[in-house]
Amino acid sequence: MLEHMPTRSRLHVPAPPARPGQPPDFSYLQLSPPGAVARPETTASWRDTLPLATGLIRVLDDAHRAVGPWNPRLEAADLQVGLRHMLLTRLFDDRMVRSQRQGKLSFYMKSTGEEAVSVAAGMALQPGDMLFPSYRNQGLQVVRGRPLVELMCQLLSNTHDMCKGRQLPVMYHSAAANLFSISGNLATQFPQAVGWAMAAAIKGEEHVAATWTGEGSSAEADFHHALLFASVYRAPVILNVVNNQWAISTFQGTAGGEQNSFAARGPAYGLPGLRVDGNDFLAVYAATRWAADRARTGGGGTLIELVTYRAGAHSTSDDPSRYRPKNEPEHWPLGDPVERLKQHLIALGEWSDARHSALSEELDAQVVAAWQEAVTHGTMNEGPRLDRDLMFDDVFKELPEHLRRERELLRAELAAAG
Amino acid sequence: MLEHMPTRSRLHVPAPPARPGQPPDFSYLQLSPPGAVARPETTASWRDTLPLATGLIRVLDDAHRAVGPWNPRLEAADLQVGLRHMLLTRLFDDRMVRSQRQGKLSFYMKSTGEEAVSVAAGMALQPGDMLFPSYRNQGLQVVRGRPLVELMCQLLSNTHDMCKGRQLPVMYHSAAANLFSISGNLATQFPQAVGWAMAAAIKGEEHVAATWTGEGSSAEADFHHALLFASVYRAPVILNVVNNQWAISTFQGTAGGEQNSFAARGPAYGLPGLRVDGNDFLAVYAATRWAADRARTGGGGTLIELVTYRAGAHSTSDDPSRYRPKNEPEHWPLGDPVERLKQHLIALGEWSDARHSALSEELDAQVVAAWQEAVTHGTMNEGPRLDRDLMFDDVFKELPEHLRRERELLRAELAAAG
Amino acid sequence: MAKMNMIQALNSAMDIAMARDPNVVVLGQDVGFFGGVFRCTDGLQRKYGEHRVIDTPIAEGGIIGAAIGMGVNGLRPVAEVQFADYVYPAYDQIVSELARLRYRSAGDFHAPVTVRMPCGGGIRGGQTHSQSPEVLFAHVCGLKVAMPSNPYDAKGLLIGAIEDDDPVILLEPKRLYNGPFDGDPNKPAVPWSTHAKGEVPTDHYTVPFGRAEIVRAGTQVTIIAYGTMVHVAEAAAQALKLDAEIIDVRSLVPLDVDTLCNSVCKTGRCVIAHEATRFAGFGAELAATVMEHCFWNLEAPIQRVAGWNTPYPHAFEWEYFPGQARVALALKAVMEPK
Amino acid sequence: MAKMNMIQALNSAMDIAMARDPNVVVLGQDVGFFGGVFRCTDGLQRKYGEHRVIDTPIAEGGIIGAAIGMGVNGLRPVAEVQFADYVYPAYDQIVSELARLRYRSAGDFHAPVTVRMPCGGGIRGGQTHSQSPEVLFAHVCGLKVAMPSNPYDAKGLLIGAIEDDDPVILLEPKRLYNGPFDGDPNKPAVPWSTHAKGEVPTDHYTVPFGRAEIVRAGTQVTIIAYGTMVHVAEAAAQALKLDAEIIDVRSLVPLDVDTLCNSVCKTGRCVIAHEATRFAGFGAELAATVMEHCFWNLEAPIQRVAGWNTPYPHAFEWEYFPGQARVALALKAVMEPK
Ligand SMILES: Cc1ncc(C[n+]2csc(CCOP(=O)(O)OP(=O)(O)O)c2C)c(N)n1
Ligand SMILES: Cc1ncc(C[n+]2csc(CCOP(=O)(O)OP(=O)(O)O)c2C)c(N)n1
Ligand SMILES: [Mg+2]
Ligand SMILES: [Mg+2]
Repeated sequence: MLEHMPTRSRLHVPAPPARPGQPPDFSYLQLSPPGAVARPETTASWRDTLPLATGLIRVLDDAHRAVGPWNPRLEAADLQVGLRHMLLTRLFDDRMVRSQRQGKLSFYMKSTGEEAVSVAAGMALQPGDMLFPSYRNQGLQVVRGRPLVELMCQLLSNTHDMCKGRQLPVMYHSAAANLFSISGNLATQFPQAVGWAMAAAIKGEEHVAATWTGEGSSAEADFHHALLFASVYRAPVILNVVNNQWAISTFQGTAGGEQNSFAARGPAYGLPGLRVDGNDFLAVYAATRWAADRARTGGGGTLIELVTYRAGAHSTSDDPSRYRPKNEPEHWPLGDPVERLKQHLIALGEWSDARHSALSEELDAQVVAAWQEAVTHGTMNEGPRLDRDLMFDDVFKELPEHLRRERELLRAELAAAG
Repeated sequence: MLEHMPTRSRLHVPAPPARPGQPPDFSYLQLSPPGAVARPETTASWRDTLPLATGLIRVLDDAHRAVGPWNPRLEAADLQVGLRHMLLTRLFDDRMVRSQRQGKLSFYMKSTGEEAVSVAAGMALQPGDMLFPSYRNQGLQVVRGRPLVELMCQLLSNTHDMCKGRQLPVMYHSAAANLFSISGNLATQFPQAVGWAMAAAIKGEEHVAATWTGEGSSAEADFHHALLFASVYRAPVILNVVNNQWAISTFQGTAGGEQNSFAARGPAYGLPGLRVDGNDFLAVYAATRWAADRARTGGGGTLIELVTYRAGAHSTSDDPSRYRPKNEPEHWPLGDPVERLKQHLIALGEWSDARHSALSEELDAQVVAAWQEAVTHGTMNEGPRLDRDLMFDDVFKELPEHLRRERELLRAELAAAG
Repeated sequence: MAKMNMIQALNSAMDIAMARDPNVVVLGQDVGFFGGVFRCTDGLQRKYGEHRVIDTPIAEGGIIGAAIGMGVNGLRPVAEVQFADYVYPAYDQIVSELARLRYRSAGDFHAPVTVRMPCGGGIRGGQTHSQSPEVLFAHVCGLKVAMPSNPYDAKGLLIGAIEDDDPVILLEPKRLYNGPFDGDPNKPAVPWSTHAKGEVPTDHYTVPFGRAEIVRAGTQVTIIAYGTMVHVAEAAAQALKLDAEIIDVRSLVPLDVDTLCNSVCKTGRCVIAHEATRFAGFGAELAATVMEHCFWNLEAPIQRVAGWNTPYPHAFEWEYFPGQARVALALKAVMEPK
Repeated sequence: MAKMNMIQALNSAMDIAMARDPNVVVLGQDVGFFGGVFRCTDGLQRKYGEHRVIDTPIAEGGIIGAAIGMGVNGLRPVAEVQFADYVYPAYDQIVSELARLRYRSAGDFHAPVTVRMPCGGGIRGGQTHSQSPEVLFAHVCGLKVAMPSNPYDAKGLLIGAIEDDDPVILLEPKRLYNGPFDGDPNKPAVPWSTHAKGEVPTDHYTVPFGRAEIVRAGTQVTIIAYGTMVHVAEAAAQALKLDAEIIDVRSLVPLDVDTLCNSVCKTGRCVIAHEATRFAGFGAELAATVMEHCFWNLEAPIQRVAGWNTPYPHAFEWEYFPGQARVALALKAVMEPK
């Protein structure tokens, strides 16, 4: 494949099934038929959950019906809410990428194709549960009702930015909505979520913590620490690995997915590991709910692998056509989460193409309106700017003398520069 | 058990089965009958090794016979060599602890009760295989024929110390004998061993790397990194976790051993995980050999958990009677490795109590003689001392200007102090 | 008031903090049933339960990661790292997370975590039980960093740290755990009970961050030191019969620049002493700051006394340690420059 | 000779080292098929195979741990950390292992690992894509540390690093990858092809460690800088029409004390500039050293110019960055002290 030098090397180097110019190939993916995987009681021993770590929990079948023991039997109204959240997430993402292209944002990362991972999980949890997202969980922000304007102001680092201009775009947070601050450092939130859950247990509170990371990031030490501490202290935590097959240019095989599933790491530590169709809204909802119920009733943590696909670029700095076939997304065997939930609702007689178009238009208008409002609070290059003095706040709770002095120096410097 | 404040806490806190004053209890330990566990081919898929991760590979039965498929069928002469190495290790340890008590050494750590872990593994490997030991693998030094005097000079940080006085006692190394330098930082050698093995594979060499760490240390990030890299690149490496039930005062349950075996971490990454009776010389030998053969023939890495018991104190700074029943060692169900191999040889008609006593005396005399020689090269407080200038060497390959200057300053300082 | 060594003082600090606030929890390796390898947490688990004094796996990164999450959920975790030499596996969680959480979330989240760790040499610990990594924390904005030189300060700083809403790194010079140490390993050990700072209130009090202490007033030269080196400096100055002003920095971040610089501007001479490796050590910051503020008053170049730029070797502990002789040479150099 | 930007120069260095020595291997996240997120390893895997240019899991600690083992087994690994901000998970393996292996084994083992990492701000990377952690390595004995300011030095230092038997940390100011940058983000970008140091030999050469470069000779004041700040310093001095001597430190460890101090002793005035956070930054070591050696020649206190003691905020990148205005104020302060 590569025109490289002759080698005596016996090193095994995982390779993706297809590189640019080659036909996409997802035959490596182990799929279970919809409805085929058993659903143990939430009180079951982790030993009785072993098949779930390599099977694939699926609810929606090819005819768009909900089948099997994991069917969460949601009301149509709830499904419609889920669809709305996912669609809003997608439209928001699309608009923001366009804004970045137009030079209005320094950077953006979208979650296209992975909306169910966040939205279904978010809906399966309770408001008091604490979420520790990664940068690709905007659906959680949407589910928790964060106003789009607020999210956009963060993206713009403008005068209404919740981060006061300190973070890269997409690194949202909301203390009120129990959405933890997103870190640029991969996987660090994993043991933090476990610690939060340990504290909930220590205080005798019944909230659970949930956290998400990419399959690539699961290679970091923090992933191991989180599984270990969750197991040792039976912390009420849900540890989600979003296996979207890619980590920038690197295939999931390089992250350790070649030999076994990521979910299988759970049982190794005595935690249930659930491997879930991440593009199946109902499956994600059901699995999250199972893990949350288990945690809330003292059963401890669960590892969930969400099998999905990063349909877009890693970020606005990335061009995936350099490292994977251009048409790979079209061959992803588990479809599109929005489309699948839409078809399910149509099959239930609770939705239609017309309603979908109307909703789409409504939501897109909402996004556009929010953007128009957000930019009035400033953009990268225009309009009001955050007060520069803010730069020195929040390093410590109270401004120490040395930062007070630096604040003065900066004022002097700006004055001198004119 | 503890007279602590009332708590609403739901946190699960692992506790050892017995604390001082309570009756020892090893009922938590999952044991398989000797010979009961199947032995797959070394070319088997890791999937076909799953039962080995929770069963216990044992060869010696209660009647001291070697039974079952893991019997390595060693010659009596080899068994006698193994017995000699184990006995020498034990006598060496005992003498060194006494020397520490007499103030001749600053510190010591013995391996009593765990001699088979090192000696049998060391014998199952080839001289070209690179060993990355922990501080409790003195048996490896013995197997590889490191002269006792040399080891003692390290313990004494004297003029013949291979470490030139830089390391705490027991942190030996030998480039010639392929024994890697021992680190005071736990588990760091684990990914290093994998990297060494990757390099062997890259260069097309057939040597394997082997490394050891305690079950407590397996909590460190490096353990996870090692398993992951070993799996991804199918590195020819043997990763050993010595589960001696204790990490200083901390029980193996706190390290994650309560819910599942340590060996079970292997299959999670797609590596065979073998759980082995670490006090059964034959079982350790056979398991190591299996893993080495597998690695040498391109099968990649193996995780081996050696189930054993730390019969002594953690180190000369430790007093285990503060945290575990004084008589716990006597209740350890898997016996003593030296005694068991001795009885096996006697059962084979290849050994006797008399020969054992004679060997003991011979080896002890050897230790005493070595000590007498070692101290002539200096002790902590007496005799010749290493040249102080050595302190500045080997920070870099060549002495840089700033260290040359510091060497002068130290000379001046010592001169001034008289 | 009671006689306490530094271990007892630290223990008392945690005891008082735990009694006053049910959200204070202690976690670390061997801290629970056993009471810590240096016995700083002795008795706390028996008193407050195994849910508030938690034995952890040997994973410093996991300990700090979990402590951050606990802090976010309203607890005040006090994490022990068994030796400062073993803090590096937790360095990412400390630098990238603990130190930055408040800033990156614009004050909406914070984790009031205290990280305790024994540091420094002098107990024959060799290269991995003797390090003084304070500058590796001092450079990272968002952390408060302190190193006490005596039981009184140790207790007051630790209570203050636990009650502080900012993260604090507390480095405890283990050679001082049982008594003051003037750098001479051949003298018989002196217990804290013979020292004024071994007299410690049994109740609650705090030693404020950001305030250095003038341990001894003087006119001829200022010695700026912290941890073990405070005692070594005192002995060295005394041996030379110098009327030295000796300042114990105590709080490295925030730094009490005024106390330091007022003294040097007054004496015109300055020696800075720490046990850590010299190159790019905290002494460099002290020297640069003092030089900037006191330039016109300085009568000699500022001298730094420190560990050599090598690891701390087992066999050469006392050749590495910046003892009285090294301090004396520096004092002579500033008293009679060139 | 060829025109190269810094990316091409680094790429050429690795290409040459790999061609000359089959034991040189490159590893890191996205370095293989993709050629690195900054494209520094572009084409190397195609040329040398996936067994020598290795895509790794996202585990900086694992990467360096494995690289050490490879180094012990005779390879010369060049590890890329995708951003310097993400090196902390590997900090333990670097500090406790890579830096100390030769010392603790008395020279019997060593690992000739080179760790490359893009550092610094100026590309709108926010607080986790802009850090300059050089002092966190400079303080650790056993590591060589360098930061180039131009393509010529980048290539020469990297080849030297790979061939060096000591471990080397190479920090690459990413703002300089495509062109020199004088600190003014509003000016049109300038490519390296317009700069003398963008003229790079296509063949093998090395830039020695331990040697600073006098970028511009001058008499009135010495500016000591490295990385991006070399260019900012030049522009600031020029704007003020000062006859400044500008020194590019290049090699932080070992440090070329003589070149630095000879210059300051000559000019009597010194400004030190780096992008990293000021407190306990590498500038403190430079200031302390220069002060010690040049005390009697100094006509004004040494000024440090640096990033503020805050993280690097996304919205205030240019207020954080120590640009020409900040350098100018420092220059004025040393030229007209008090
Ligand atoms: C500690 C750390 N190392 C490297 C990076 C750079 N980086 C950012 S995203 C990314 C890929 C992550 O992939 P994955 O975890 O699979 O998440 P995905 O992007 O697919 O959602 C990398 C390497 C980082 N941010 N932090
Ligand atoms: C990174 C690190 N953390 C902590 C320590 C202190 N320490 C030394 S040995 C030890 C216990 C190790 O237990 P285990 O891994 O089970 O090995 P054993 O002593 O039982 O052989 C601890 C905590 C250390 N040396 N390194
Ligand atoms: Mg991914
Ligand atoms: Mg153990």
